[in-house]
Parts: sequence; structure tokens; C-alpha cells
Amino acid sequence: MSIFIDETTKVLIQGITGKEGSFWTNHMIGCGTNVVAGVTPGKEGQQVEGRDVYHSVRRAVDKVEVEASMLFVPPRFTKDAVFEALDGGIKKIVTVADGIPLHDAVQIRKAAMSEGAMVIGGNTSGVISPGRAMMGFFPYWIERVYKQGRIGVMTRSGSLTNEVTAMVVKAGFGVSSLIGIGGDPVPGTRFAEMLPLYEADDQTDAVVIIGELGGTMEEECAEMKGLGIFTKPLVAFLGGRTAPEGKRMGHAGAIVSGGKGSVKDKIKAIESVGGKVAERPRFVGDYLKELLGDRVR
Amino acid sequence: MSIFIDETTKVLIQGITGKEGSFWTNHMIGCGTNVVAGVTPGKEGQQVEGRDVYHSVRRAVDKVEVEASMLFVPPRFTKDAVFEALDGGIKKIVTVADGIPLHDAVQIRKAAMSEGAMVIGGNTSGVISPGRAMMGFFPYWIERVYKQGRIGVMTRSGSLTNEVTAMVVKAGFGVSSLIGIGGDPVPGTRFAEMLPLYEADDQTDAVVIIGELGGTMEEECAEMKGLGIFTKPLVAFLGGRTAPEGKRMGHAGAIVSGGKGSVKDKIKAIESVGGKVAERPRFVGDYLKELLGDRVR
Amino acid sequence: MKLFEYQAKETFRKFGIETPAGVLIKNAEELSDAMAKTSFPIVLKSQLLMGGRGKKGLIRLVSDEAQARKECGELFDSEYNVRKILVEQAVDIKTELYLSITVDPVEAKHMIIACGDGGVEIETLAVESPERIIREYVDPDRGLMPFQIKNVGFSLGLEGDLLKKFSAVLANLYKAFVSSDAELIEINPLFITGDGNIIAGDGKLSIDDNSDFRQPSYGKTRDYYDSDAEYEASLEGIPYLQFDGDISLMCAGAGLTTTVYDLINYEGGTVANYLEFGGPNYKKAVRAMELCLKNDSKVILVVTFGTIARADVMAEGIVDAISRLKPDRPIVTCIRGTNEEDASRILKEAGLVPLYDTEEAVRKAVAIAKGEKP
Amino acid sequence: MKLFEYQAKETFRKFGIETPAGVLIKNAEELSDAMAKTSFPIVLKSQLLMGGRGKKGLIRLVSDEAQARKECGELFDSEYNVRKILVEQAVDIKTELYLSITVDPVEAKHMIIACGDGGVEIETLAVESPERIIREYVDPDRGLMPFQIKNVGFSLGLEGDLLKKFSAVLANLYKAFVSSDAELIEINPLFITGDGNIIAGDGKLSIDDNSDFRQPSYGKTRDYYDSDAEYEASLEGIPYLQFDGDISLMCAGAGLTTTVYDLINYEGGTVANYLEFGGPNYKKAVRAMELCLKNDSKVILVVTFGTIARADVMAEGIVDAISRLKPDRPIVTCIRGTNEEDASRILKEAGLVPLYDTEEAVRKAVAIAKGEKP
Repeated sequence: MSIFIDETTKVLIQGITGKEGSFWTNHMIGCGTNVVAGVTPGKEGQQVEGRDVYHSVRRAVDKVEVEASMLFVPPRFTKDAVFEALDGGIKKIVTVADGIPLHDAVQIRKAAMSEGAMVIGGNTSGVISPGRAMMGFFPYWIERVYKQGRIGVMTRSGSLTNEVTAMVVKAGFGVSSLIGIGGDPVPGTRFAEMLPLYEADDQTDAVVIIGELGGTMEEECAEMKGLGIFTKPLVAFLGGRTAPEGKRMGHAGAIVSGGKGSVKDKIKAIESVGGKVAERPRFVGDYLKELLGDRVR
Repeated sequence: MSIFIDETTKVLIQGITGKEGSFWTNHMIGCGTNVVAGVTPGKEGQQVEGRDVYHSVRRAVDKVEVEASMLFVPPRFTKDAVFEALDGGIKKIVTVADGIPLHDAVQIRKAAMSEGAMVIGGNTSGVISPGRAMMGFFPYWIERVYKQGRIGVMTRSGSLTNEVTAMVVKAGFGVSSLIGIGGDPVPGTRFAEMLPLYEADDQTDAVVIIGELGGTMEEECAEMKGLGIFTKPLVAFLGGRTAPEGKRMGHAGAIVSGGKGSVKDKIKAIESVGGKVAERPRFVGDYLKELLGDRVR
Repeated sequence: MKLFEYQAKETFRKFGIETPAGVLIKNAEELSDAMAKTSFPIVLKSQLLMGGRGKKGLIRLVSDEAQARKECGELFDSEYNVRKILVEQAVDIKTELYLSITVDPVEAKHMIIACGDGGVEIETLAVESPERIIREYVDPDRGLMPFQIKNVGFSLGLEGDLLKKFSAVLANLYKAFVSSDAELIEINPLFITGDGNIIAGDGKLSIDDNSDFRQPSYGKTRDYYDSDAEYEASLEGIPYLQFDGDISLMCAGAGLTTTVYDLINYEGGTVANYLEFGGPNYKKAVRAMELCLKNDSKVILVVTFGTIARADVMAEGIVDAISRLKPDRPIVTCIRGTNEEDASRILKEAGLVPLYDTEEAVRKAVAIAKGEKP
Repeated sequence: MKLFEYQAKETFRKFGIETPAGVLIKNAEELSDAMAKTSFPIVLKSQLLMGGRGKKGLIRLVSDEAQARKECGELFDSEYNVRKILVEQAVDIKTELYLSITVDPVEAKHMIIACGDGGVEIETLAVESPERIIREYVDPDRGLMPFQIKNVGFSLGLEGDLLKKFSAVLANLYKAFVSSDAELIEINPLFITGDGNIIAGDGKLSIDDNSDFRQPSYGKTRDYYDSDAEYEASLEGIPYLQFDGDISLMCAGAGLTTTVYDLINYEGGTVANYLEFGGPNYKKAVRAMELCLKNDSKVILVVTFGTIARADVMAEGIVDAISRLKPDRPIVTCIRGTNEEDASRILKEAGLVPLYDTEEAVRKAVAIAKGEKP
């Protein structure tokens, strides 16, 4: 399978009867996702897109095998919904909620870590393996962005991802699996934690990181590469190179303080282990060509 | 090594400068225990029995290698002391405190489980491998009870342990390791969780359980034996065979309700997997002779 | 410590759980006032800690004043120790549920137990129809999460407004459980009324004794105990159970005392009282013997095998108690453990015959109880 | 949301942490009353959110009334946006500590940071003397345990009564951190006074914006913002930063807007304002353009590449804004994403020239800003 999800992965939708939930359930199925059931408390017995709706995750997993859960749940109820998914034994969870309280996010990541699960998000578009499956909301019909191929993409952004990925496609490549870890200060999963999956994935030849100023996630990736845990070519694009110190520019997590989290530090870390850092989105495509040569794209 | 502790195990004493702590530290050393340091907040720089005292577990483990911790800490501070030991990376903890709040005990066991540690107690005399080491307070000088040998003993009681073990010794055997899991309703470690250690211990030929009415710990042992996880001879003595239903006789955990936890059920469970249940303390020795024959004692 | 129904219900109300309108009365005279504050039909509920009050006729539904006065008098004069009656407005019951929270010692979690069959004895149901019991385990560090409340509610078949109200009850009951350091908190039955309300019909609350220091004191009053002796023992912190046999136990260690109890039964003897003065009580020999002497027992049997509770201290205590209380019945002693040689000497000096084998001591006590000379 | 020192200190006091006696004044006239309630020496502390107030001369120690009046006037008239001054009793300081709590996104724990060097900038110390920084990680489910408080206290070299007082401060600060949904709570410096008390000398408290719904509202007032435009944008929920260059950004998506900001700098242009109206704000084109038009910028650059924020809706918004606001400066558009073909048509119909490549759009905007004809 591809990273995180492919067309066989059995996906549950929490909040399936809501406006967003039902709209994107339709699109996820359209993209190839194996949606097996949905959950909305109080709506058991209904169907959405031909899938049965259950009152709770526990009642759903009692009836249907589930491997991953997609949450369309308001931010203030996200912690409860994630814990409910974990309680149901689900180990892959994507939450797109934008506005999860910080202290909730800490508890979500804590719970995921202690239960050996992976929570992607919040504040993300989700996860997509173009042409195969997606959990989240991507305009997968825009071929110049979401073309199937052999480049892994990890990102903290939404629109910028479209911008950069379009350049990857323009350079003649396609995307194997794109993981949006989200723009929150405490994402459920960090870049570096995805790298071993990309390393093991025989459908991925190289990985592009779309990062930004603030935090230490890009440095952690460099460390993984330095340790030899990740050995494939790595290209990063980092927004905020010229951002003034101390201003909150970009996502909530994107603030440079006391010299830590600056793009300069990140560039140094990535280049020191043989990774490439593109100054402009366009250069990402150029570096991939340089690193992969005429390998099958 | 023997079960849980032997003369090489590096033991820390939390609450070492207290009256009980210092008195039994002296005896633990007398019994052969390798006491390496002690902790009492505010007393760093002092010594007890020639061992350095530190302010905190973290400061102790920074200086000295520690494998196990012995707590002489009042019941209401026990939760904090156990969590401190766990935080210090210590995986074997014995607490003798009698009167640990029930809800604290639940959190203690929960923490031990999630951190892969073993907490013995509370409300116990502790753990002893006669002639080698002890953590707790046993009158190890009474040879007709604490004689070194090859019988493992697990118990929920104090005085009754002396009574039963004296019978084991009287029958010509000795004790390899005696574990007092304690008489509280939620002990940190349960009988069944010790059985794999006794199974692996080449110094133990058979195990004696000193149980009582209430709870399901004896049934869990029977299950372990039924599953073949524990294969050595098993003899149980259970107090409360004639206890009237609904009365709290024995330890706090010892109440029979709704037919569950009765000694009758326990006897049935143990005998169904080939274990023996002694009606009187004296019979424990008889059964051991029967089961072990002329094996080296 | 087990609390009375009226106390459990006070706790429920404090945590926002509705109970029937009611008035607690301490004697038949107070009934008038209670009736003024309620309207018929009313329920007279004897406040006793024992189970099965309904079957024993200790709860009465009455529909007029004359009947109320008659039945109230009967209850206060009954063979049971009825010291308080809760006079409650009867409720228009549509269905009844069972709901409780306790701890699970294996999983190390809080355990919610619920069932659609209210009013049943849950232990009986656990044996007969275990599939009808709903369990939800709560991580003590995280606390009860909303999805878990919904899990219980949906399993009970609740929906809509009723689910909302039930969720509030369970959330509040959980708060009460944790805040009270409860061993058990139980609403059985939990009424669903004709007009769609949820009301606690009966309540059990048992507080962990080890958490006394952080709980409001309920005070140990005679009300909580079946006998004067049990009440007096509790004031001393001495575990004590009253029976009506011949042999008074005065032993140390919960397990050993229970074992001695068994051995007496095996040997054909009968027990007058279970008394355990080990652990922190091992210097309370005088008080312990006083309690034993209040019984019509024929012999006092002392069995100990102590570690910290030193044998010599025990022996001194016994000798001291004898010299102070001058007991009118023989005493059999079997005192072992730390410093047991000194103990033997002390006992002998006081004219006692120290034994060293528990079974021998038990046989001796049984023989004396049956008339043999000491 | 970052709070002012006086608000942080209000929170401290609410949670039982002592602060110096003080009075908040809003103008120089209120100083008399403040002086009546304190005694010299006093400290005049300008209430500003920026760091380094001391170095900028915005905190003044004064020892008599004349000096106080003079310096207070100077502060209110300074080049900074001083709208409130906290007049505080000076404290007899023996030593100073640093103490803060924040979250660690990697460990997913709360992180206590402490240091024996109070008053320093912790970020600077982290780079220069990392070994002097004490860290204690707290499991968010379990909360701060007493042993962890002691760990911090002993690491700071505290003992006896001082350790006890510090323990109370840290326990209370942790409660405040959790209860406030804080991103950061900081006491720097934490004074140890000559008479052995522990007092919060300065305070920072930053509340997580996502937790607004469960926090008391502090109200968005002009005080919190450096410029009118930033204040107005905040009322709309539009991320906005004021600069003084030529190009107004009106982009969607935090990452993309930041990237456009970079690209303008690479191309030799300058930015008048950072403005991001993606996500839930993508229909606020009119308000966004109004904000841009308040600047002296020479061109407005619109770059989007949206998914849910549909390109056609964006384009319609821009066209609508132009027809309403009749902007006096050229607008460069590069609108892509869902329904981008419709967007192009809409823009063209309104007489705009839709671009599809971000770099091209940036170059165009920079050229216009430098005088090229649109």
C-alpha cells in the first residue's frame, strides 16, 4: 500500500451526516477511498452515500472492520472524537478541524503516542495518494497538482502545498502520497515520524517537505536523515525566509524566538545531511530532476 | 537471580531517614540487601547506615545506579513517591504503606502497567528471598519461617504468611522468594503477574499461594496454570472458607458478593487445573511433599 | 464506610442529580411535618445499611395519613435497628435503570456498570444474564469522556432528550464518585418518569476508609452498626464482627484471624466474635479484651504471629489486660513471632500456658467451650 | 492572545501568587491617587506587549513625587503606544528567579522552565548557557505532581521555608496555566525578598486563541495592537501585519502568503502589509481590500490557490470589492484552485488580467511598484 492509506484501507467517517462530512465523503469515494461506514450520534439507521451510519465508533467497529477514521468534527469536540476512535482500536486518524484548543491538542498527541496510533492534523486538508484514496479534502480533480507519481510530499500548509506540488508536477513528476500534518503548534504527528513510512514505501522515490519558519520539525527530519533512518533524496521548501523575527507570520506554530526555529537554522540542518532546500517553489522541481536524474517518475 | 530481588539488586530507600525507614534499612542490609542510597527531601548530605541520602529520586539516580526502590512513605504520600520512582526509571517498587487511598491505588497500578514497571504493595511486609535479600520488613531471623529453600510463596497476608510458611519449613522445605502483594483491594501487582517469574526461576520448584476470600486473584492464577504459562506444582491455602457471605472479614479486598470471590469458586478453579488447595496451613506442607516427592528441597 | 440512602441522596443532589422530594424523620412524631411537605402517595423508607429492605418489608408505599401513621410506627418498632425513615414522594415511574461506578482492580480503571433492568440485584444479574450488563471502563487519569457517556446511553437504548438528561446524570455521578473517594456509588433503581425526567430512586455510596483525611467526616454513630459492640470496636479502629457462638477471637492479622475462624468451625466450635487487633492496634489488648468480655463467650482465644507487632509486646498486653479486667473465663494463648521467647516467659510468669501451634490452640479453645477444664 | 503584565498579575493573584502592591493608571492625572496607595520608592511600568521594556526606558524606578510626575508624563508622551502604566511598590529584592510553563509539542507534555538567573531573556540563556536551564515535563493527563515541584525547587537550590513557598507558587502557577488554556505563563523575574517572601516581579500570559470559547473574554481593544489597521483586521479575524513598503498582499493561506512575502523580497520589492484572507475568511474580499487601501501601497497583489476557498468565489469577491471600493491603485491577480476556469472568466469580464504563475504575478507587482505601467 501507499503511505498511510490506499484504496484497500477501510475508512470510517466520524461526523458523516454533517454538511462537510457528507460532501467530502462523496468526494473521498470519488477519489477511490474505501469508506466502510460512518458515525453520527443519534443518526444510527441512516445512510450516507450508501454507507451505514452508527451512533458511535464502538457500535460501528462492532459491525464493520475499520482501519482508519476520518473526522469531520468541530474543533472543540475533536479531542473527544479522537479518543473515541482510539478507544475503538483505530490506529490511523485524520482530523481536519481548524481551531483545536492547544491543551486538547497536547492530550491528543499524548494519547496517540501512548496507544501507538497516528493522528494526522488538525488544521490540515488531510492525506491523499492521488488516483488511489484520500482522507480529507483535496481538489484531487486538478491534475496539475494531484497527479499520481513517485514523489512523497509532507506539508504544514494548504494553499502553499498546491503551489509547490504544482511545480513538482510541472517538472514531470507525480505524487505518491501527500500527508498534510497541519499548521497547528502541536500537530498529532510530526514530519520526522512519517519518514520511516516513506523510506519503506516502494512507490516513493524522494520526499518533498513543505515547511515554514518556527518549531523544530524540519530539524528533526534532518536528524532522521543524518542517522540513516531515511536515505531517499530529500528536498525542502520553507516559507518565511525573510520573515521578521518575533512576528507571527504563517501558521500559529510559525514564530521565531531566540534564534530557534529560524529558516536559516532549518536550511543549515537539512543541507548538512545532504538534503536540498529550494528558495522558490519552482526550484523544488529542478532539485528533484537533479537528484533523481532520469529515474522513472 | 531470585524472583524480583537478590543480593546484587541495587536498592534505593525512599523515606530512609524516618524512624521505620532507618530501622528497616539496617535490617535489610543485615539480610543481605544491596542498599545503594536513600531519599528524604531536605536531608541531602546526610547518611544512613553509611548510605548517602539525596533530596529526590532524580538526584539519587543521577549519582548512583538504582534498580529497585523501597518506600517507607506514609500512605497519603505514597502515590507521589511511586510516581517519583517511576519517573526515575525504576521498574521495581515495593511500598509497605498501610492505608493508601483506593483511588490513589488505582492510579498507581495504572501508571505501573503503562510504564512496564512492577509495584508490590501497599499494605504488605514486602518481598524476601531468605538468606539473600529483602525489601520490606520480615523477621528474617526466625529460621522456622524464613529458611532458604526452593519453594516460592505469594501472599495477601502478614501474620498468616508466617503461619503457613512455618508449615512449609516444618515439612522440610525452605523458601526461594516470598512476595507479599498486600491486602489492599487494588494491589499494584497481582498474583498471576508474578507466576511467569516463578516459572522462569531455576531456584523455585513449586509455588504456594496464601490467598483469601474476595476478588479474583486466585482464579487468575488458575487461568495461568490452565494456559500452561505456569507449569510448576501449585499449592494454595485460602482463608475464609467458612466466612459468612457479605461480611467484610479479612482484608479490605476480602468480601464475597453475588457468588463471586467465594473460596468455593477459588478451590474449584485451582483444582480444575491440577493445583492443590490445603484446608489447613499444616496441609500445605503435606501437599508439597506429595507433589515434589524426594526432589531436592 | 457505607452511607445511608439519605446520605447518598444528599450527595447526589449536591452533584446535580435529582432525587424524589423527601423528608428524613427520626421518630413517629416527625411524620406530620414530613407529610405536610409531601403529598400522597408517599414511600416510607427505613434507613438501614442492609440489602433487601424491600423484601423484608422495610419500605412501605402508603396512600393516606392513617396508613402512614400506622406503618411508620411499625417500622420504628420493628425488630431491625430503624432509627431514621426517609419519607419520600412517590414517583410516576415509566421504566427503571441500574447505574453504578466502582473500581476495577485488574484493569486499574474506574468501571461504570449500567443495565436496563433497574431494581434488580446486579450481582444476581451478573450470574444469570451477564449479557444484559453494560460496562464502560474509565482511565482514572483522563476521567470520563463524553463519548463514553454516549456509549452507555446508546447501549441502554436512550435517545434524544432522555439521552441528554441521562448524560448529565452519569457525568455528575462520575464527579461524585471521584470527589467522594468512593468505593462504590450506585443508583438502583434510576427512575425514568412518565414526564421524561430521570430521578435517583435509591442510592448507595460507600466511601474508602483510607481517604478519610480528605473527605468530610460523616462521624461514626451507632446508626451505622448492627450491635453496640461493633460500634464500640469501630471507635477504637478495631475490626470486629459479632456472632453468637462460644469462642471470642482476639487475634492479630486479618488473614490469620480469618483462618482461626475457619479452624474453629472445622473443629466443631462456634465463634462469639471476630476481633483483629494486629497492625497499628497491637497495643490495644485491654480494649480488645473488654470487647470480648461483653459477649457470653466461654473462652477467649488469642492467636498471633507478628513481625512488627512484637510477640513480647502482645504478651505484655494480654497480661496487663488480665490484671486489669480480671476476666471471668479462660484464655488460650498462642503468641509467636518477633521476640517469641520473651513472650513465652511473660505468659508463663502470669500463670498462662503458652501454646505454639495454632491448631492445638484452636482445639484447646473448642474443648474448653464444650466444657473441658482449662 | 498575549495579555498585558497587569492582566497576567491579576491572574496570578486570583491563583494565590503574590505580586507587588500596585495601581493601574490610564493617564498622568491618576498618578496622585496611585501614589497615595503606595510608598516610595515606586516603579512606573508601561503596559506594552513588546519585550525589552527595561532597555527601552519604559520602566522607571522613582524615589519621590516630583520625579514620579516627570517620568510618568514622559512615558505617556513617549513614541510608544503607552496607554496604561502600572504603578508598583518597589520590592526589597534578595535574588531573582525565572519560572514559566508552556507546552512541548514533541513530548506532548506541559513543560516547566526554571532558572536561578531571574530577569534574563530565557531564549538568550538557552543559546548561551543551556546547562543553567531547569526543565520539568508534566503529563497533561496526570497533572503536576508534588515530587516534580520539589525537583524544580531543589534544582534551584531552595530549601526549608523558601522551598515551601516556592512549591505553592509553582503549584498555583500550574493551575493558572491549565485553567487559562495558556500557551505561555511566565514570571520573570520571580523575586525572593529580603524578608523571605516570593513575589512575581513581572508576568506574561498568552492565552490560546482556539480556547476562546471556554475562557473569559478579554475583549479585543486597540491597546493590544501596534497599529489601527492591525486592530481593525483583528476585529474581522483577518491575520494582518503592518509594514511600510509598496505592495499590499491580499493572499489566501498562511504558508502561501508567507511565500509571496519572501518572493517579493527576493525580487527587490517591499511589502506594505501582510494580509491573509484564506480559510474561513475567503469571502471577506471587501474588508480585506479596505484594509489594504488604508496603506500608502502602490499595488495590491492577490495570490490564492484554494481548495475549499474556491477560485471563482475569490474572483467574484475581488470584482465585487473593486466595484464597491473603486481602488486608486492597480491590482495584480493570480487566483487558482477549485473552479479556476470560472475565476479567469470572471476576472477577465471585469477587465482584470488573470495570471496563473505566482512568480510572474510577484514580478509584475514589483515592476508596478517601481513605476512600470500596469
